[in-house]
Amino acid sequence: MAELLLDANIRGWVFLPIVVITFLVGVLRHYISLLIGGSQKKADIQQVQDSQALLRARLLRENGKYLTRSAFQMRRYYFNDEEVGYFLTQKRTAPASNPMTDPSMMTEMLKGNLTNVLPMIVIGGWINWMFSGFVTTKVPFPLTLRFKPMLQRGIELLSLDPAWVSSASWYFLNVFGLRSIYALVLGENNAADQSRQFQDQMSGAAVQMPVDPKAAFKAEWEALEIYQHQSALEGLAAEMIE
Amino acid sequence: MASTGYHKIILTIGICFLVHAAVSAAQRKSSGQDLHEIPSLIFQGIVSLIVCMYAIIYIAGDLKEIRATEELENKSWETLRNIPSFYMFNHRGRSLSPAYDPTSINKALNEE
Amino acid sequence: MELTKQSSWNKARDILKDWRDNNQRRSVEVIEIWENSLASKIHKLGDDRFVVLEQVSVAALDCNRLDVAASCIHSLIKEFPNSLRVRTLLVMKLEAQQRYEEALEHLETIIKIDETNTAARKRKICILKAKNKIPEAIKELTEYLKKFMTDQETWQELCDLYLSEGDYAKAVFCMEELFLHHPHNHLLHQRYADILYTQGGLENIELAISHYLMAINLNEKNIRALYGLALSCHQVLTSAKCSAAKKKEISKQMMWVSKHLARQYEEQQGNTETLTELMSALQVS
Amino acid sequence: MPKPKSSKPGDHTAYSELAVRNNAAVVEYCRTSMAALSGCTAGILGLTGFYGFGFYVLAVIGLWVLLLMRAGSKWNRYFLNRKSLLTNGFVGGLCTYVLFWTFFYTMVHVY
Repeated sequence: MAELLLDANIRGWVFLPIVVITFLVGVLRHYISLLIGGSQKKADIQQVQDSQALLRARLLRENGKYLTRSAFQMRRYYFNDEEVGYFLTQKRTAPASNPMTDPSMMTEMLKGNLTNVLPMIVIGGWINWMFSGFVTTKVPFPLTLRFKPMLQRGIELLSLDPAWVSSASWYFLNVFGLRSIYALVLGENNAADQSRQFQDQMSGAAVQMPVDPKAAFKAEWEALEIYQHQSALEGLAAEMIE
Repeated sequence: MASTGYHKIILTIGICFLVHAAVSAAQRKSSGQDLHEIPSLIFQGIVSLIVCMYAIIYIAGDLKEIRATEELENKSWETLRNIPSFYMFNHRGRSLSPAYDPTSINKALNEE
Repeated sequence: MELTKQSSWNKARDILKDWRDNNQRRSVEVIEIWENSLASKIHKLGDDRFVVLEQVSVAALDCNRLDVAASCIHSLIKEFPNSLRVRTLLVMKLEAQQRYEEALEHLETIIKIDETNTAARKRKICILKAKNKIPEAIKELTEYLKKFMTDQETWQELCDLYLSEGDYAKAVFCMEELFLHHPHNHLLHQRYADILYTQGGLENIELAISHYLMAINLNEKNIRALYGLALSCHQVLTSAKCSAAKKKEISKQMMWVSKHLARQYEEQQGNTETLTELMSALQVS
Repeated sequence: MPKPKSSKPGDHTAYSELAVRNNAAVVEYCRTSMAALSGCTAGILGLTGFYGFGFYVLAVIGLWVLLLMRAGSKWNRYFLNRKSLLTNGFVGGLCTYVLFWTFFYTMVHVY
């Protein structure tokens, strides 16, 4: 294998700048997404109520074994009774899930694109244009020929060992490898969270909304119907005293 | 656990060691030596890695007890029943405050 | 000198954080710490400072130190002029000044802006409570719980209010709701059993026994649960309606719990004299 | 589907979700740092090919040992599972490792 000798200027003007640019863009993107992602969607009170009802029914199934039989039946009656049960009397329509008709959803999507996909394409394109055609580095392990198009984007040299990396591919390596480093440097964005909480208070009630309450109600109703209540406290005395 | 300041110093030392190893490796490389025959460099690299990892493990933060009952063992009902969202401020402890004005309560009563 | 100063505000911050996380009231101490070490260093706290300011203002209102509260709330308003959370703090100040009508007006506007704002709804209930309109407060609470039925704080509050009204059966329901959420909290089981025991009746006391056992199972240092178990066993044994087989079983439990109590006392104090006194008092009652 | 409640009444171990998440975050922090630092070291030492990957495996095991040492004999008070502590995030860390390895290898040995 012929050893390639790279000019030290490539290191100073291509190799290092790509690393620095990728890193700084990542940090910048983080702060921009904090800035424009500020306004959270206000939850509808009906949605909150539904999600809390579903949660309560789930807890009833999980921890109902600590209740007495009558207490359990009382709660199941509240949810599942044919005449007054919550899951049967509350009629919900499936929400319009078409994002095009819901303007708030559109802006959400736009914001997501703006902060995630767009910078990657723009910076990637810019780097490709700015630093095109350089062989920047060599990965320290041998690779098969199949990796050639992946690692040598922008260089069409058939005889070059696939371990050599072009500038564009070095950028993509950086994008993927630095991802976990951001979490380390930016501290899992908990520092900036607190001031945002003050800015517009989330009620804490708006957990994830069920997409379709009707279907979720049906599923929960079924699960509660077939649940067999069995007290967890019955054998306890005997077991503890033994 | 031990103070993090102490471990931060250790981490700094470890990273300095690592950087020193990098610089000296680059120098020797440019002067044409074969790196694989310098045990002191390999030794320095590995030792500084171990030192850094030791420090990082302490800097990362304390591990918390994951068993829920353990955490509750030292709690009393007094702290559990205390609910900040439902604080009431017209309790009798108010009269102990230096700023307490006993006439205010009469005013409030008269208004009703 | 500089170093000790620094460590003192560090320590103050940690103490306040601990109290915040563990839900301790300690309002007087919070104000003391604030005035002695933190008030002048608030800018050093970084993003923590907003939470600390909120904590201090609530504590100040609790101690009727309106001057401290006003300054804290003022600096929060400067940071977040539109925040509903800060507005809720303002409402709390009005409450502390007993200007309930104004407070209610503010709360109505907050709820109009954000329908799901639970804090404002809770403050409304608090105003009813402060005016000593407990039945109305209970009604409001039940309305609230129809909407936010997994809000544990509120279930707990409702339970307390029912207890203050002497409505034990409904308080029991609230407690059940609480330990559906945290079935592994020994305090909740113990409390539940306490209420059942207070309610009386053989069936309730038997249920209380099983929940006391659960509480002890979760934390064997819960002396209150141990005593509760002893008391309930005693009740069942003296009851006329109980069958002989049941009595035998219960007396076994009685033996077991006295042994456990004795061991706990020995571990804590090294002697069991006080315990024997207490137990004999229990037998007499 | 409600699962059959097979747990016996005396078995009431619950885990505090908050603490579990906190510990996972701590371990994740260590793992990322370890991947980056060991990548640096491998690059400086000029490891190539299988030696480099072997070094990564060694570093992962070393981190595991260090974590267990810090947790002490009561490791099950902090971690649910010892094995998953070793294997979780292996591939994600490898990505960071390869980047740092390549970076330092290039800086020291290629140019």
